[in-house]
Amino acid sequence: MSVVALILLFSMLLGIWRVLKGPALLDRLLTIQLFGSTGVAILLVLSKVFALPALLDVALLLAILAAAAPAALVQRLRQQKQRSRQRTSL
Amino acid sequence: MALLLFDLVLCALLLLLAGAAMLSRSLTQAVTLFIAFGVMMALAWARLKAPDLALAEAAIGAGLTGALCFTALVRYAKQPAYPQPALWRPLTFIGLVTALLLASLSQIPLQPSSAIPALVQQHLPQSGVSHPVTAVLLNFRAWDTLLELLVLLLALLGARQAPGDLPRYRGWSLSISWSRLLSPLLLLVSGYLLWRGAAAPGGAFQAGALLASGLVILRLNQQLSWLSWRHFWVRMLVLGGLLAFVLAGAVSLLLQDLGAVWLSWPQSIAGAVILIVESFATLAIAVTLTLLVVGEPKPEVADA
Amino acid sequence: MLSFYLYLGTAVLLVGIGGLGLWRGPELLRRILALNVIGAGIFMLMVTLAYRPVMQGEPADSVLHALVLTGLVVAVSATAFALALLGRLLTRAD
Amino acid sequence: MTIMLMISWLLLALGLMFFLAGSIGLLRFPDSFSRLHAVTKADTLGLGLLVLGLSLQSSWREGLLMALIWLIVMASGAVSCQLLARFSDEQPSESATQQED
Repeated sequence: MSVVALILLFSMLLGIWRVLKGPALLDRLLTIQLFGSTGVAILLVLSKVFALPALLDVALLLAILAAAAPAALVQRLRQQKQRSRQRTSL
Repeated sequence: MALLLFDLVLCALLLLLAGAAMLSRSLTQAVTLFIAFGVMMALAWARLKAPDLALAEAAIGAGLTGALCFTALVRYAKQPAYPQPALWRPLTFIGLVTALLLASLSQIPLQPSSAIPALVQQHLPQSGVSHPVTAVLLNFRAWDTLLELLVLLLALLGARQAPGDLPRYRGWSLSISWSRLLSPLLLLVSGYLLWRGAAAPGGAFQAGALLASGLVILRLNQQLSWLSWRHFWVRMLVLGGLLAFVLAGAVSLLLQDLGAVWLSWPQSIAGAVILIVESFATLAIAVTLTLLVVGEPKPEVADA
Repeated sequence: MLSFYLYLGTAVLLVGIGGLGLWRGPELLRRILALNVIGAGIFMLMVTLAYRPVMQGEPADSVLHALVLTGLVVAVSATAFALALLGRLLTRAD
Repeated sequence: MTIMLMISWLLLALGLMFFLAGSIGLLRFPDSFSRLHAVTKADTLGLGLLVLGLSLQSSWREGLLMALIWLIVMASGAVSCQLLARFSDEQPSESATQQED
């Protein structure tokens, strides 16, 4: 079963290249999205491997937050653009 | 064998993310990498069989740190790019120190020699809860937790002296309704974590951190406008954790015989005291962290 | 056994990487991130030490776990405070 | 029992394939929007198959919890895909209006 976790981790490793390369901010945010969903999968598998049911709770928590975080972060980044626009109009 | 390979890839990922975050040219890239690093740390805690820490790290790393760092990025919006300093001098020095530290790792004994874990196991039945981490935090070392609540309060008071000036902005309706849809679930899961803390991984810190992430997300989507320091009851919630702790300490001092130690609960009501203190502490942690992360928006700024 | 030393080594290397970032900067925000990386390394050292009893089939050291849990929350509040100061600094620099 | 186990492993392998496909898509697709597509869709399906495979080997309570997790990830994949796409769509247009000012 830990082979499954290993392969999932490997697919995360592939994603890192995209953060480093970019080019757009969207690509970097996407990698966080990938880390969120793959992380949930790894936690589910680890809870089976170690027979630790508490890790399912961790996966639930990560799933909820990975769900909500991009929405909030995007709001903040839009503020950045608004701010720089205000600055240029002054 | 596969587990060892898993460890190897996990450690490589951690080091790669941390190193790239420190050395990358753009600050946005550094912040993104750091958030990914937080998710990876949660996986590492899960691997090292520390589910309590994995819960807290997932709540903090995936929710709060992201919001904090992106807020800071907004403030860096129009700063000129800094020149990249030379690398060789810090690299030589730090490399030398790290090599020495690595060499000294072989001195760490494989057998733990501390008697404290055995003591915890021995006194666990008298603590009022059956999960050892909660017993340590809320009973055996309640002093630490009390002082930690004080640290949180001090951080909030300090941060209030340096207010930011982020304008409000109108969110998309999709994002607003999505955050509204998620909020009951967040509340439910925080309550579940708090309740589970007595017997299984979970407790005030994890529940508080999760609740704080939820509140931050709602605040960033223009909800909960009452949640600010101006509101009297919000201040009471922030202070509530400390007050409940001190009150519980005083009451249990009165209930016990002379010579009882400060912050030791009478055995018969220990479970109830811990649950009450934890509930107030959860709310206090959640509200304090929320105020720390989102700060106070300017009263009114016209929409874009 | 091997995993134990692997995680110990990672912890030390994380502290080293954080120290490098702290020294080099150049932005203050990156220095704050670097402090967090150093913190993560130290927490990892403690959690790995707490893992030792697991290798003998006993439960992990709960005292160390409790300490690190306290540390995580204190670290995030300290970071938030530092970032508030940073925000103030950048606002004045404008 | 062994047939259940075999089905479970088959589902796990299928799920892994989708995860790997999502990552390769993130690496190889030519523009940001197709990459967005690859990550949010393939991973959701992969997680679903993984959950199905794992729940064949565990109790009904754990299976239920995992199904809930999958539902959340599925909904969030759809929503954050929309939000991220809209965000990146906004970027060029905003800089254009900025120049007009």
